[in-house]
Parts: sequence; structure tokens; C-alpha cells
Amino acid sequence: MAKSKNPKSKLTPALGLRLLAAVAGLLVLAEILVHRHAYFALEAMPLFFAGFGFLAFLAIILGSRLVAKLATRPVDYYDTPEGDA
Amino acid sequence: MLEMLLSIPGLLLIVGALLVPVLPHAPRQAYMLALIGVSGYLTFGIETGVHTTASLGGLDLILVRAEAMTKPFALVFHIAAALNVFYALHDPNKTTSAAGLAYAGAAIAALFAGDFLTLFLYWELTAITSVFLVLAGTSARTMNAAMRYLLMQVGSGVVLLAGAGLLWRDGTGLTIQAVDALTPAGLCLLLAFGIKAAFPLVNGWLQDAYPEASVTGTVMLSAFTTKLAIYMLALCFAGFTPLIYIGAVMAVLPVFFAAVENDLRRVLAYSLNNQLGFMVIGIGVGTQLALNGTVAHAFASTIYQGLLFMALGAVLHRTGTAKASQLGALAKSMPLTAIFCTVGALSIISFPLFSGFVTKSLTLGAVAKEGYFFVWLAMVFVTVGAVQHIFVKAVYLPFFGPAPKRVKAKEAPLGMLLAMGAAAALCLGIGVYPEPLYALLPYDARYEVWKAGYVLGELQLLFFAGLGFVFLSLRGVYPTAMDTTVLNTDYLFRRTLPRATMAIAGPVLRVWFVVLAALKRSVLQMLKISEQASRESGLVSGIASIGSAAGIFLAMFALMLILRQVM
Amino acid sequence: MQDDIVIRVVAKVMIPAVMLFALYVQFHGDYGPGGGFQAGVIFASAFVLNAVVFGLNKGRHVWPARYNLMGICGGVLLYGFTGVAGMVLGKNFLNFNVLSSDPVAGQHLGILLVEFGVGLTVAAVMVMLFFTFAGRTAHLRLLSKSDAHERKVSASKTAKKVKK
Amino acid sequence: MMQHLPVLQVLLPLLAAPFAALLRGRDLAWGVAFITTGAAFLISIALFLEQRALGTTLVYEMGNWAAPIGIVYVIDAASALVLPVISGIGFVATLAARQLVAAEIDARDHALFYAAWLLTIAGMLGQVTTGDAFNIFVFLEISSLSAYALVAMGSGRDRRALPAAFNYLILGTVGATFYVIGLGLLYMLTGTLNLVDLAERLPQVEETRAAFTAMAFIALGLFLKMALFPLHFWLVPAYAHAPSAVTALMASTATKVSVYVLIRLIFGVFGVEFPGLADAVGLLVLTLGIAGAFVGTLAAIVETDLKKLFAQSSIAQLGYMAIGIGAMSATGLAAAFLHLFNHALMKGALFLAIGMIAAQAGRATMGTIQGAGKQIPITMTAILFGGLALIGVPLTAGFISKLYLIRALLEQDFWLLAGLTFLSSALALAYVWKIIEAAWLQPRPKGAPKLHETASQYIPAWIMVIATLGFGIYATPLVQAAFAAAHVFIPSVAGAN
Repeated sequence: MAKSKNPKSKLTPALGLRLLAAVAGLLVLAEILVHRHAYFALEAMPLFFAGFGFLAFLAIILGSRLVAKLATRPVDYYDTPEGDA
Repeated sequence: MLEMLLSIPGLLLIVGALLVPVLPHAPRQAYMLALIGVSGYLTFGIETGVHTTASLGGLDLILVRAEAMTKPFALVFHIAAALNVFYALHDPNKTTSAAGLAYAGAAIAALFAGDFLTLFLYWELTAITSVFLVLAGTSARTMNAAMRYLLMQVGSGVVLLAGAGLLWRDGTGLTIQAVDALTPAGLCLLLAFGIKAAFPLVNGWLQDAYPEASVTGTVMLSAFTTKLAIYMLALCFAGFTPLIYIGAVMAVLPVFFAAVENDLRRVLAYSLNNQLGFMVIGIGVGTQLALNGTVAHAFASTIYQGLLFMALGAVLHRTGTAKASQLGALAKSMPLTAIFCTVGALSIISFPLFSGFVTKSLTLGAVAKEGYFFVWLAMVFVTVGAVQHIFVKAVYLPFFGPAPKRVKAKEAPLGMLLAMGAAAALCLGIGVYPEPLYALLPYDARYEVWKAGYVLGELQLLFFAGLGFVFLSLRGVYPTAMDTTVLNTDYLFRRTLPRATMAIAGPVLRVWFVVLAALKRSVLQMLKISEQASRESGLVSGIASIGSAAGIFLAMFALMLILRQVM
Repeated sequence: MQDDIVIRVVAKVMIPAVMLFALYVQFHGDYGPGGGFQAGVIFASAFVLNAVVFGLNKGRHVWPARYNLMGICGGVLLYGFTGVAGMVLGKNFLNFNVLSSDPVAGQHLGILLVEFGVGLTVAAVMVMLFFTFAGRTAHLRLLSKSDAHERKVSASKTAKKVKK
Repeated sequence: MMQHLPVLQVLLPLLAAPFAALLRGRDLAWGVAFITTGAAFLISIALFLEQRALGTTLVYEMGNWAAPIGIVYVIDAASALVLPVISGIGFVATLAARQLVAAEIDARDHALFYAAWLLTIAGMLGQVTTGDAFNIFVFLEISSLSAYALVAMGSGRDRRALPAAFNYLILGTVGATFYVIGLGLLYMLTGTLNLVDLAERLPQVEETRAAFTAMAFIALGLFLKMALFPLHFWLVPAYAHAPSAVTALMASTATKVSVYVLIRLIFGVFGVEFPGLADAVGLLVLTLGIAGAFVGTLAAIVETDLKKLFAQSSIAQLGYMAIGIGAMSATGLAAAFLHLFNHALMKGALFLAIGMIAAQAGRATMGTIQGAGKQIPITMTAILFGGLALIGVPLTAGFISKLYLIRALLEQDFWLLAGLTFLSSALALAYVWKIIEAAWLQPRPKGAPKLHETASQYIPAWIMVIATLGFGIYATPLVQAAFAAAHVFIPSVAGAN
């Protein structure tokens, strides 16, 4: 399952990319064949999980940006003695 | 004495731990494993129901009582203790191994406690023994972190005692059973268990202390305290609906913090926090299926979380750092660790065929069945979060991603590999053939996991989350790890609280010092007067002449006679 | 004082009589006035008279200093052990009945012994007191002599000055 | 032989004294003293055990003459408790005296010193055992006169011992004379001198003014001998300038015997219901007691000479005993007995230890012990323990007596007094800390002579320290004995112990 992907600059080797596209297609196709017993209306929507997975990942990264801006301090923040409990 | 030692589970480990520092290295490991083996065999044989009781000053204590739920927890605690011994084979530190064994023993004994007072005893014992594990850490901040850790743990113990006291006062007796959370006693107990189960606002100690502990210490710590708290919550507050929303918050929030955090062991601490969130949601739902889910999940989580902590512990042990910003391309130099770590990651993101899948789905199914849509959605969201902060950040990038600078590392020592291998095997084993675990669960409720639709949905979720990562990194938007301190709820105790107290205490102290100075001046004044009076020539005790002494004598005599007349 | 012949002769005659009378008072205590204390004092007065009349050194010679302590301690021990004798013979401390066959005789014997003890102690104490104070006069006289000498010297010096 | 124990208790030291006086040889006199005080101590323990076993009082008739006419020696729970203290301290002090006397008094006087030493012990033991009022006076005089002589013997090293002894003599005699005048009045009123007989005949004449005056005379005489607050002027110089061995013996026993005699007469003869006793004397004793406690402690705080310092603190501690008596209750009396017992131990330990330092360094002042903590640690620790016991730190005997004293006061609802007692004993911390700080926290001054300590020097002090701690930790037998002694005078009401 190793996925050789190095971020930023150059694209992954073509082989890796093509492999990814194949699996994605397969999963989408399987959606049609398989009936899923859904508790919630939204869940019954086809490709719900695929879309939700992708969007959730993006949401998490966005959320982490927010946390990074609000809740981060320099590394030695707690080391400076300011009545450190 | 021996009979008592063998009949009370866990006590064998606690007492046995006393001998540990005496033995040299090799026989010590064998001795510890033997102890764990015997203890495991003994505890496994205990059927449900009350076994040994004792009375202390009019209170009747139930020393050993097994619930339906106790057996799986006891089993996983023994497994964790054994794995820890293997994992710490290379570590010469006697105190950590002794403390670790006593810590495991105390946790196991606490499981079987039948009343809150015995529980309190072991509750405190876990706190005290585990502090040594934190203290064994090498970083400069260890001492302070250990003290903060101890404060919170003992604080939880005190609140537990308060709850027990209130229960005893109301006359409801001390035996551990379902407690109405909305009474003062109930609230105390909820808070006590909540602190150790890292509820929101009081979870700071988990992310603060665990990463400061030693390589082996963190692994030991990750297994017992939190799971014990979950077990107590399950016993006392099953079905308490607000817990569902507490659990949800506990699950979702750490995802964002884990994404930003740079120290990978702290990332794991956040992930441990959101796993606990899952379990608390299960307890909140309270149906038999949900409780089964919580127990199963606790069982599996102890193992795969342990595995992840072990793997990163190995990385820290070899490279000297666990900072995401400094790690990369370790797979080549630490292939086995990489594989075991990947197995752990796949389990935690509940990838089919791995332990997470068969256990988390129970809770997920229970939540869905009860129709809590938003909670269900949150749980799915968190699974994606796990993909990000575990699979991508803690496994893929350090082992397979690019190395910012040449990090030389050897493969983890044999002991670690053995432990990780066993843990990975367990994760895979449970994932593939969960029946023995299901048999252990307290109730018969089942959730058919291997339904095509469900499996497909799970695969799509995970795979497209992975694609999300690919998409972001292709566009170069994926944030690189920066070395910062991420503020967590322990900020409340470390900054807000001291500042608040100083604000109030400041003026009070100033007034007090003024009063004190005035007091001191008056006392000095009094002493000076008495010194004059008592000097040689002084009135009070100087060498008075005989005449005056006799004079006083006669005056006294006269006084007595007058008194007689007056009285 | 020593060279007055009348005093010396009278003293020589008186001293033995005084001692004899002291003994009479001592042993007569049972029937009439007397007893250890009075006898002791009279006995001691004999020695004081001797010392006054014949000078301290003669007095000291007749009654050496070490007799004082022996007298005092002897008297007390005599008294004590008469009492202890009662204990040894089975009765309580200071029980004189058992001292001889007949209780009355025992009482007499007991009282006599005890009183003699007292007499001895008192005599010794009195003599010691006298010699302690009398001894000091010799010491004082020495002092006074030296003062007189100085006065004489200073007087002669002033006289010389006046002559000049 | 066993039935003669009561008289032997007094007779042994009394007859040993002349013997000691005659023995001029080296240490012979000390040998006699050592054996006699040892025997006396064993006798008093035997008497204590016998009395507790029998439960009743042992009576020994002098010369087999029956009670009212003859003089009887009475050993009851009270005297059985006090006797071991006096003889015990006497024995340990004699043990230490060998070193102290050799250092402070020239050899010629040793024999006479030990004679006076034995006489004063015999006198004290006599006061405790005798059952006849006048006999108490006789023994009072014996012990006091020999005490004056002992104090005067300090003049060899410290000339101020003479005026101190003279002071002590005059005031002591004034006290004794008042006592005997009171006795004369009593004899005139009741026609008897036997304590038990007196107690029986007194109620008929209770209302008369003469009876109260007699009581006033006796009480006042004993107040002076006991060094109660305003009448304590003789004590500090006497103890400070006397030879160290004498201070150790006197501080632990002399005043305590007068306290015992005061209790024996006030409660034994006059009884608590005696008109005017509870309110007039009781109130007076309480006020003087607490005043004494504060004056003594404050004076001790500013004192620099160690002997004077602890002499001052003795006045304070005697104040506590007076408070115990003033409370006029069974617990109060028990507290007084307890404190009488414990204070003897504490002061014994302190003065024996200080005596050792004074013997070496001439005078034991704050200067001599500055930085001595390192040079003579064992002796200084003995002083430390003695000081802690004085404050009443738990696990020491001092704590037990303070505890029962405060309980007695609270039983009588003297809330203010209990508070003041507590405060004054807390104040004692000041002068104990002053010594600790000087000994351990300050460096030894450059020129100061080197102090040294040998086992024979600190063992006597440590015997007392161990006794103080022993009776502090396991105090129940002592407390029971104290309450038994208290119930001799105030029969225990059912329930209230």
C-alpha cells in the first residue's frame, strides 16, 4: 500500500498517479453494484462517503490553520517562569 | 498472607514489584513476565460476583468483585503489561520497570474493586506509581510536568473520595453501581473519572505529561489510567446522555490540535484523547451494543495506541527526536518499525481487516441505530481526522516522506520489535477473526460488520481522505510541520489560574504584611520593657534586697487576710 | 588576761566541777530538769572557760580541732544506732523497750544513750563555734597590729616633715 | 526488713551523712553518698510498688507508738509518687556530682559537701514520708539548712554565692518560721500534730479566725519555700551561684518538695471545703501562678547566663504547678503532681548538662555555648531535649503535664487561664530557640576554649532525658499514679477521673 508521493514541487511518478486513478474509479463503480443499508437519508446518497472523506480532510487542514493562528506559541513558551503552575 | 495475595487480582503484581529493583537485569524480565502470567491466569479464572470482602472500622469493603465488563479490561491490561515488559527489555532503569509493574497491578486491582473506598486506594496507587514513569523522562521540563501530572491525578482521587463520602453520607452505601449523575455525589464521581478520562477542560495533563515521560514510560502510561477511567464511567454512568455530547467534543477538538502539533508523541496523546471520546460516546448511548462497542474499542485501542506509542518511542529512542519537522525517510533504516507502525495506523483509522474496524463499528452502529445523526457524522469526521494526524502525519511522512535533514537511525532493539510485532499481530488477528473478542464482551448484542455496503463506504471514506492529502500536497498547500507549542486546556491551570489567584491574593497579602509589621513592632516593644524589668537591678527579678523581699512577704500575708474578709 | 593569778586559780578549781555538773545534768535528765542539750552546753562552757583563761593555743591543745567533727558525728551516730538497735531486735525504729529484758529498763537505757549522743553533739558544736569565732580574734589582732604599725610609720613621717 | 522500708528511706541518708563527714579519703565520701542515694532510690521504688500493690497507705509507727501520740511515717499514693522522684534525682545527681564537685570544690571540703548533700536529701525525703506536721518542719529545717550550706560552698569559685546563700538563708528561715507559727496555732486549736488527726479535729474549729490565720501562715511559709512568684527572689541567685551539682539537685527537688507539702497540708489537712480556702487562696494561687509563668518566661528570654535562664524558667514552671493547685479539682491536682514529676526530670536533665559545661568553662553563658553544637553535640542535644520538654512539645513529658493542666483548667471553665497557660508555654519557645540558635547556627568564636565531653559527663543528663522522653511517650502509668495521688486528697467523684 506504500504510496510514494512527495509533496510540493514535482509530480509523483506517472505510475503512482495512474494506480490512484484506477482505484478511485473502481471504488466509484462499486458504489452502483452494492446496496448499503443506511440509517440516515444523507448516508443513503451515493458516493456520500467518498465526498465526505475528501471534504472532511480539507476541512481539517483549514481548521488546523485556524488553530495554528490562534493557539500556537513559541516553543519555549512554558519554559519561561511566569508562575508556571 | 499468600492466600490473600493470590486471591486479590493485581496485588500479586504490586507486591511483586517491590522485589523488582533487587534482581539483576535478565532474571528481572523473566520474573516480571512470570508474575504477569500467573496474575493473568488467576484473574481470568474469576467468575462474576462478589468474592472477598473485608470490614474496616464499621465499613464493609468489597475487595474483589467481577462484573461482566471486568474480564476484557483485565485481559487487555495483562497483555499491555506483558508488552511493556518486552518493550522495556533494553531499558536498564529499575525504577520504571518496578513502577510500571506496580502501576499495572494497581490498575488491575482497581478493576476488581467492589466499593469506592477500595477503588480510591488503588486509584491513588495508580497515580503515585505512574508519577515515577513520568519522572523517568529525560527532558528538562520532566520535573514540572510530573508535578502537574501528580496534582491532577491526586486531585481526581480527592474528588473521588469526596464523592464516596457524599454517597456514604446519603446512606446509599459505598458499593460501586450505577450512580445518578445529577446528585452532588454523582457529579463528584463524574468529575473524578472525567479527569482521568481526559474530559474536555481537564484533559491538559494527558497531552502535557505523557510526551515528557521516558520512551518506555509513555507506552506504559498510555494503557492503564485512561482505560480504567472509561471502565468506571461505563460501570457508573452508562446511558447518561450528556456523556454523548461530551464524548463528541472530546473526539472532534483534538483532531485540529493534533494536526498542528509538532511532537509526534503529543499528536498520539491527542489521538488517545479522541479515542477516549469515542468510548465516552458509547457509554453515553448506553445501549448493550454501545457498551459492547466501548469495551471492544477500549480493548483494541489499548493495543493499537500502545503499538503507535511503541513505534514512535522506538523512533525517539533511535533518532533522539519525535518532532515531525525533523523526521523523514526512516523506513529505509527502520523497516520493521515502519511496517508495525503502519499496521497500527491502519487499525486506528478502522481500515477493514484491522482491529479498529471491527471494534469502532460497533459504537458507530449503536450511535446510528439510536439516530444521533450529528454524533454519527462527528465520529465519521474524526475517522478522517485520524487518517490525517496518524496515517499521514505520524506514519507516512516520517517513514516514507522526504527527510528535511539526513537523520541516521538503526532498527529498533529486539525487545521493542518483539513487542511491536506482537501488538501488530494482535491488531491484525482481532481485525481478521474478532469472534474471541466478541465472546468476551459483556452483552450478546452484535453488529454485522462485514456487510458489503458498509465496507465499501468505509474504504471510500479512507481512500478519498488520502486523495485529499494527495490533492493538497500536489497543490503545495499542505502545511509543513513547524516547531511550536500548541496551547491546550492545561493553559487554564498553568497561566489563567495563577494569574487569577495573584490578582486576588495580591492586595490581601499587602494588607497582611502591614499588619504583620505592626505586630512585630509591638512584640519587640514588649520584650524591651520586660528586659528592663528583668535586668539585674530591674523590678521584677533582680536580686532584691532582703528587706523588700520580706516586705513583699508581709504584704502577701496581709492580702490573704483581707481576701478572706472580702470573699 | 592570762597573767591574772586569781582568775587562773579559780578557773583551775572550777573547770572540773563544771564538767562534773554537766555529767550530772546529762544523766539526771530522766527525773529532773536536764538532758542532752543543757549538759552539752555546760560541758562545752568548761572548755571555753579553759580557753579564755589559759589562752587559745592551750584550749586548742586540750580540745584539738578534729575532736569537733568526731564529736558531732559521733553523737548523731550514737543516737541513730540506738534507734537502729530497736529495729535489729525486731521492733520499729527508736523502740527502746526491747533494749533490755524489762521494757521500763529498756526505756531508761535508750533515753540515756540517746541523750548522751545529743550531749556529745551539742558540746562539740558549742566548742567548735567558740573556736571558730575566737580563732578569728587572733587573726583580727594581727590585722590591727599591722594597722597600728602603719599609723606609727605615717606619724613618724609627718613628724619628720614638721621637723624640716 | 520489708516493713522497715518507710523509715529506712529517710534513715539511710540521715545516718550516712555523719559517716560521709568523717571520711577524708579521696572519693570515699562520694562513694558513701553514691551507695546511699542508690539504696534510697531502690527503697522508694519498692515502696511505690508495694503501695500500688496494696492500694492502701502504709503506716510506720516510730518506736511502735500509736498514731496521734507517736510520730508515724505514712506512705500513700501521693508520697509513693514523689519519693522516687526525689531519690531518683538525688541518685543521678550524685552520679554526676563526682565530676562536678571535683571541678568546683576543693578536695578538703568534699567530705563536708557530701555530708550536707546527704542531709538535704534526707530532709526532703523526710518531709515527704512523715505523717506528723511538726516532723515536716524538722525535716524542712534539716534540708534547708544543709541547702544553705551547699549553696554557700559555691563561694570557692563564685564569691557571689555568699550573699546569695545569705539571702536564701534569711528568706528560707522567714518562710519556715511562718510555717511553724501556723503550726503552733493549729496545735493550740486542735491539740494534735498528726496530719490525719488534725484533719479530723479541724472542722469543729473551722469557722474561727485563728484557723484561717493558721492556714494563711502555713500557706505563705510554703509559698516562699516553693518560690511562688512574688516570693521567688531568693531562688535565681541561689541556683545561679551555687555549685553546679547543687543547682542540679536543688532545681529538681527542693521547691517540688515544698509543693508536695503545700498540697499535703492545704488539701490533706484543711481540705477543699475549708471556708475561705477555695476563693481566697485558690484565686491568689491562680493569679500568682500565671503571673509567675509569664514573668519567669519573659525573664528567661532576656537572660544570658544559662543557670539563671533555667532558674527563671523554673519560676515559670512552678507557676504552672501553682495553677494546678489553684484549680482546686482532682484533675488540677493530678496535673500538679504530673508537672512536679516531669519538671523534676526536665530540670534535672538541663542542669546536669549545663553543670558539665560550667564545670569545664567556669560559667555557662550564651557565649560559652556559642557554636558548641559541633564540639559537644551530645550534651547540647540533652539541653535541646530538656528545652523542648519545657515548652511541652508532644512526645516529651512536658507535653503530658501541660495537657492535663489545660484540661483541668477547662474543666473548671477557666478559659482565659488555659489560653494564657498555653501562650506562656509557647513563649518558652523563644528562650529555647535562642539556645539552639546560639549552639548550632552560630559559628564558634575564634578564641573560645575548646569544649569536650566524655561519656561519664553526659550520661547522667541523658538518663534524665531518656526518662523525660520515656514518660512522654508511654505516660499512662505515670498519669494513673498522678490521679491516684490526687484522689488521696480529693476523692474521685464517680466517673470524673
